[in-house]
Amino acid sequence: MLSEELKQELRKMIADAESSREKAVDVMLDIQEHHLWMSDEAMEEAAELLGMSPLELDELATFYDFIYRSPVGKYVIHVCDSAMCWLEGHQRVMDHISTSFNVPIGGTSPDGLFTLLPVCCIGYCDRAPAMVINRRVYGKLTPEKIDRILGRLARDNEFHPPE
Amino acid sequence: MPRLVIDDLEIEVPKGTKVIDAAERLGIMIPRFCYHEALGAVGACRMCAVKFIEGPLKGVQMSCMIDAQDGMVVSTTDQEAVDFRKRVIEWLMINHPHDCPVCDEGGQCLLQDETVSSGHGRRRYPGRKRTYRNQYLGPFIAHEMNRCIHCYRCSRYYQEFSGYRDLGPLQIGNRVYFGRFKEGRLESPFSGNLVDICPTGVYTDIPARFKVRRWDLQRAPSVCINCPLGCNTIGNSHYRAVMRVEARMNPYVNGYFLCDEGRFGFSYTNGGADHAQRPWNSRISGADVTVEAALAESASKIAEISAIYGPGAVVALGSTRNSLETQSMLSRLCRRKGWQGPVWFNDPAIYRKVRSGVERLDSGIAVSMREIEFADFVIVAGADLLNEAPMAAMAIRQASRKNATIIVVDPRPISLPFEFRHIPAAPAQIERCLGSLVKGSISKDELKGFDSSAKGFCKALPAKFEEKESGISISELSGQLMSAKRPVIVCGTGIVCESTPAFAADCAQLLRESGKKAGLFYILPGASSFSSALLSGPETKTFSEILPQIEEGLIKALIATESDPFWDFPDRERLDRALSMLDLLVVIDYLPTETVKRATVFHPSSTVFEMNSTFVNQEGRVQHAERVHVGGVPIWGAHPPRIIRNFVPGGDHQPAWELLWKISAETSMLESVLTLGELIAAEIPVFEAVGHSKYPITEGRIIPENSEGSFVKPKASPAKGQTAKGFNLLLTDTIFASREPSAYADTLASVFPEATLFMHSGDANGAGLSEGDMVSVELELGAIQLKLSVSQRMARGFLFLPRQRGIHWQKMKEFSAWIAPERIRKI
Amino acid sequence: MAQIKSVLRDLLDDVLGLADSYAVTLKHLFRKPITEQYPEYKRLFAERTRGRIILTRDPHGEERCVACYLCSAVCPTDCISIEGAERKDGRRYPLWFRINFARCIYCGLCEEACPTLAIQLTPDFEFSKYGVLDFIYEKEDLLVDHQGKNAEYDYYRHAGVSVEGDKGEHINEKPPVDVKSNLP
Amino acid sequence: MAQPLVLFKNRHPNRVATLDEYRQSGGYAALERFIGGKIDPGEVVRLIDESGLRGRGGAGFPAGKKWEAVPKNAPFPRYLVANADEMEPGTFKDRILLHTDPHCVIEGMILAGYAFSATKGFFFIRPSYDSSAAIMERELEIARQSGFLGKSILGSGYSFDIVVHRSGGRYICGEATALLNAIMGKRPNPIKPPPYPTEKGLWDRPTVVNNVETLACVPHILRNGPQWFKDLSLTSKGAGTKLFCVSGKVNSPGAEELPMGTPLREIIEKHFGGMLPGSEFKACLPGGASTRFLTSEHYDVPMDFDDLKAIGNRLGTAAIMIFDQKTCLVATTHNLMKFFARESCGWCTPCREGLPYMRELLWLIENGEGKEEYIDTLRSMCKQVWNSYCALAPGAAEPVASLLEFFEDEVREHIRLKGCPFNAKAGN
Repeated sequence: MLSEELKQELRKMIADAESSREKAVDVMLDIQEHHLWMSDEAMEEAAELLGMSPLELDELATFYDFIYRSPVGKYVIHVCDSAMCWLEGHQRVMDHISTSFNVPIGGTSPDGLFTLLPVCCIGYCDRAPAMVINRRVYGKLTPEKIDRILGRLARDNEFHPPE
Repeated sequence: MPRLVIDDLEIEVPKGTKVIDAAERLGIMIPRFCYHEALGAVGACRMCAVKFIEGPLKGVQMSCMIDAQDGMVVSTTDQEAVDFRKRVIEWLMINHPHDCPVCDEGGQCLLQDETVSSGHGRRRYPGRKRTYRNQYLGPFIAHEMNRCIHCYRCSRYYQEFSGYRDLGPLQIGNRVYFGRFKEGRLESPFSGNLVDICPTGVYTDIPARFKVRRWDLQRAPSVCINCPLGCNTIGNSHYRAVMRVEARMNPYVNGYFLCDEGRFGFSYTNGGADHAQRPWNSRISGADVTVEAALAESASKIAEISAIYGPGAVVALGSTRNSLETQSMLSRLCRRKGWQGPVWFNDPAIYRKVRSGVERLDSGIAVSMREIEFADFVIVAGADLLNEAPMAAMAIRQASRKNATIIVVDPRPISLPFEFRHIPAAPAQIERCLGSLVKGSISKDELKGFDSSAKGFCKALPAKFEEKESGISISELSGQLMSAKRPVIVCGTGIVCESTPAFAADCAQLLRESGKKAGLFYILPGASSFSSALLSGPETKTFSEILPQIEEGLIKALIATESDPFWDFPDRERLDRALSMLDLLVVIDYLPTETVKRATVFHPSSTVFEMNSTFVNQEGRVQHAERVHVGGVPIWGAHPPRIIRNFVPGGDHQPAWELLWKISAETSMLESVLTLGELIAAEIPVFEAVGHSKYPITEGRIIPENSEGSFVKPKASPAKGQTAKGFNLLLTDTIFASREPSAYADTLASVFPEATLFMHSGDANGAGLSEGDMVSVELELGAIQLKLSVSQRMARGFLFLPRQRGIHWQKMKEFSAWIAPERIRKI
Repeated sequence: MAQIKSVLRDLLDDVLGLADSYAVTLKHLFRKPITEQYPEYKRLFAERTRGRIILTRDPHGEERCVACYLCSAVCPTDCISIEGAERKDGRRYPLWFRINFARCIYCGLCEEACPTLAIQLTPDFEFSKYGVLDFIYEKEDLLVDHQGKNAEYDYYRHAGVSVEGDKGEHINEKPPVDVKSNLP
Repeated sequence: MAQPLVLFKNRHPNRVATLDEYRQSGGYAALERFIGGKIDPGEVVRLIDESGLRGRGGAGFPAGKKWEAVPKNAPFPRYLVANADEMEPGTFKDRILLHTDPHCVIEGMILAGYAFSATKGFFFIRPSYDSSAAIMERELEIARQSGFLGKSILGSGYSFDIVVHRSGGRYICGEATALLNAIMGKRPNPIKPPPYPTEKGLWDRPTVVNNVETLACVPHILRNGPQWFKDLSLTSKGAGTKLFCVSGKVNSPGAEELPMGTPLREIIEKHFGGMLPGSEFKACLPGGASTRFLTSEHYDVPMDFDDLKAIGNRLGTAAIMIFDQKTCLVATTHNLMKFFARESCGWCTPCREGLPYMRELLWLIENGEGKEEYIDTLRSMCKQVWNSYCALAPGAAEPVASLLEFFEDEVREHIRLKGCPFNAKAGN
């Protein structure tokens, strides 16, 4: 399922490393850029590239937060639920996204655009509540701001500039 | 040597001993889950907490993580430590299901024991229990993840110890899941050890599933007789059936573990699931008779034939699955009665290889599997370990984990669960390769110190061996061998040339002369090849050499004792014709073999689980298997009948040696020989020499101190390159399916490897064949169809055919065949 | 004199002793008798009486016995033999279950040991047979169609092993861990 | 006294300092002097040791001592790892630092590598700092172009290169040994020393793991001398400045560079705008989620390693999370425990099973199902989880232990009222 182009690119990346396993996370993050999540087939092909068994790669994939072993939407929204964000209303953010954009918590919106997941502290405690969308961070969330950011993504497929 | 005090008892232990082990030496069993002697300490379960009162450390610490040091005062009963251990049990139990009654581990569960002993009886945790879905892991191992206590023993055993990569921990936190990437059979042929190693019931033994509890089992120490290694087992029986086999710890042989063939290949003794596959009753011409009638018939017929045609018209066949008692009895009877034999082997070449190997072993050079684990350089010559002697592969893996260099010189596409350098040399080239490797490791100074015979041998060794295809530099490896201190040569006796076993011994000898602690380890065919070699002499014949006499009518009676020529004699039609010419075919066996079907008189013999017996493994270690149960038709599987009987159905079997003695009518024998021990010692003088005339012999090796190892001048190996176009077809063993008696175990039938013919990919390309093709191979007596597997990592010009039950390879005329290219076709 | 006195006292004691026992007899003549006319009249026994053994069923009508072998292990006379088996759905059951009542001493230890409350002793104590084999009770003879003394208990609801349905559906369980879950 | 700016010297709103700006402020001078001038690596270690620089990642281990622990005859290659896996709740100083002056970190890494002759540096960064990772990659390339990085730095013959290694995101990856496993592509479970990473780290080679902020201090110390660095601190035992990140109920949360030992009161009131209107200081966690609650009793404590240790607390990462009188600390602790239970790697029993147990009890207390006996259970578990494999569980127990020590009344109030007096909502 991985394109030959992508495989070539990954092979090059692996060749540069001290040991091929070192690049396991990078390979998976890269594959996710193209295929959004790590399906079983993707895992098998990635494992082959890395010289690991699919299980060995899965040991890592299921360990990490930002590797998705289940299907996700085009934009994965991680809302921080650790101390500061929780104090500043992470639940309101979750609820707002969930109701306004029809995304079940922990699931994906029917249009396949958004996936909503909680995440532990993302280091934006000074701008709580915060969220990460495809590894871009947004802080000091308000319902209006969320609407702007997600609206823009849904409408124009463009990331809102950080404020 | 640190001295420490544990629970007011003082002990001195070697440096590096963990406190948990030091306590064990004092008889104090500190609770543990993750710690296992074979796997080492990782400190995951935190169960082995003890309090350090004095010394370099203070407070509650994990006894598995701490080396014993001078001045330590340790208390295992300190309240703080006891409370902590109790808490650990509480933590482990918050998610453990309430399923002991339906769990097969119940009654032999470490978690159960520790929970009871810690006093934890009531669940206080107010939350709900975590659950997991299970995976299908194949026909041997059942998976129940809800019971997991996350000690990581399974993944550590499976990945680190045994070297397979398809079972491990997934997820994080309290959701960690031990399983496979996808459901399916575990790849490891050592998967059964998960059952033993798991401290609770996550992995349970499927063949024994729901059949019996540990407390109802009759247990006895036994020995595995499937391959020559003689791994130690525990036989477990109930209701007249062997229910399961477990590994028995023997530090010199198998350690804590066992391969799946040895563990699950026992059901032949029960006659399979329906109990009908084993011949339970004595028979004359196919009809069931009493034991006495059959014995009388055999005795009178043998006497009659001896009287008419002379005793030389009677031949006794033995085999390499006979016990030492049976072999000694056979040997004695043949001599006293004047019968021909005993015959141990079918293939004369194999016989000579086994004999030359056994002759060359001496106690200085023979190594046990344990010693292989500490080798720093291992050369495997002409042996496919995973298929021929699986646990030896596990021993080499341990050496590999300690950074030993492993070289395999074998023409087959070998796969092993560790990194190794494979030189796919043709059988005729193995000596050349081995010789040049050894020669390169001998420095000039060392050469000077050698005596003349060693010097002569060394000089005659080939200097160069080119191995283009594998791209391996022999000289580089020689350099590594030069710096090795404990090299071991593992030599097979299957596909190698006849001179190779002795040559390997010479090489090991030479390495020893050069100051290394070199070892030699043979892989022999069958459980008791070693003793059969000891019992034979230069004039001992093989079955192939006896067969013409049968065909000529010189031999009228054959006594086959646990011996089935149909198992490994190639030309089945010829064999069938020859056996039909006999006046008498007496068969003593416990397996439903082809020979049993043709028997004139059949006597059921006891399996290893049903008698006390002795076996000598390939390094000369004498091991005793105790009787596990009396045997008979098992009761399980169907409702037991509502009748009262005074006999055991299927209980007619007797040890083969006893049957032999009875049919020989040799009543006077017990006058000269009083006990079995004396019988054995009388037949095999080395027993007398090492003081093994007492019976039973439970431990010890019977190889002489130092046999005169004389170097044989290596013969010039044939020039490389094929003359005629075609392939050399060789028979090879495969795990589960190639060995009596395990191949008769229906528990293994579902895992028999697919019948596959191996061919070099270059050869296959030339013949227009590719991986996975179904091919027809025309042998001399007919064609066989099977799947083709191609590999680059094997010798060119060879075909390897598994000698596996279910493949009708006995269409060959000889033990190997020459196949012209046109005789192998894709279908 | 003293001699006569003592003889008289002895005499008086004897008479009084006789009168005492007559009085008791007399009293009992008018009491309700304790003995019962067995077998014409059969008395009701307490539920906990330790008599003939039965195998009960769970509230769904399934066999309660899971063939855990605890009863046979605890039995002091070794009168219970079992072989366990597994149903297609994974439920354990005894393939056969045999009690030799000729050996049973009705001690009730099997009932105490039973983790699924399957094996129970009943008040039925009348047990005499002509043949020894008639004392060998098979599962068909032991299994009853009711729950015995514990109407509600259903072991498999607590066990934590799935029989039908998915994992995590038993009492006090979380849904099964999804190894591939994206949730942290 | 004016706020001394060292690490944040080149701080610009919404902009990263360029190489030129960094050089103008004295950047790469230390590199030129020490590596270009081929001053013995031992001198670097000596100066750092003398400066009293202690690890900024939380444990406070002296940086020089760590480098010295690499045996002189240790095999090559040797590795340096910069730990930017800042996942302690409340902490974000490294992100601000990387967005302010990445070259400061790069130079620090090169000099640290030089100190024990490392040949390769790994910059291990968490995935939610993707923008910082991108900045780092860009600036590393610039440094490479300028000859500060790569083969034979400044022609000295010393070669050192840095690669950015992105994590998959887990708190445990910040633990030094787990981090090494993560880099090697193994499951990031911690490994208990010995052997220490400085002897057998990445691929069994000597490896030093330092926090990003620690490394950023290195060039400044080498340029200005150890005494200068020591003098930056307000306390006698402390050294240098510290990046304090303050979040919670203050007017202007964020990160500021302040001298080591600045009193808590001054930090809150002077540098972060004071408490929010209507809020009163109730407690704070002075060094991230795995430190103990610090009550108003210690409002004036100087924020330094030793001073906090003296009152039984830890400076940790100096991430101060401030709670006001309206905050329910039971719910807060539950949230922290939820974080730790979720981020446990699952290796040892106390952490894997004990933390969810504690979380469950806190949740029940918070939601009105608490029982008095839970307090004792929690208290004993707080002690018992100290016997876990790594420091995660002991850290996790700190907020709970201090909650039970300083706010037991609040906990009991929850149990008595069968609910939360603050009406806080704890998500389970």
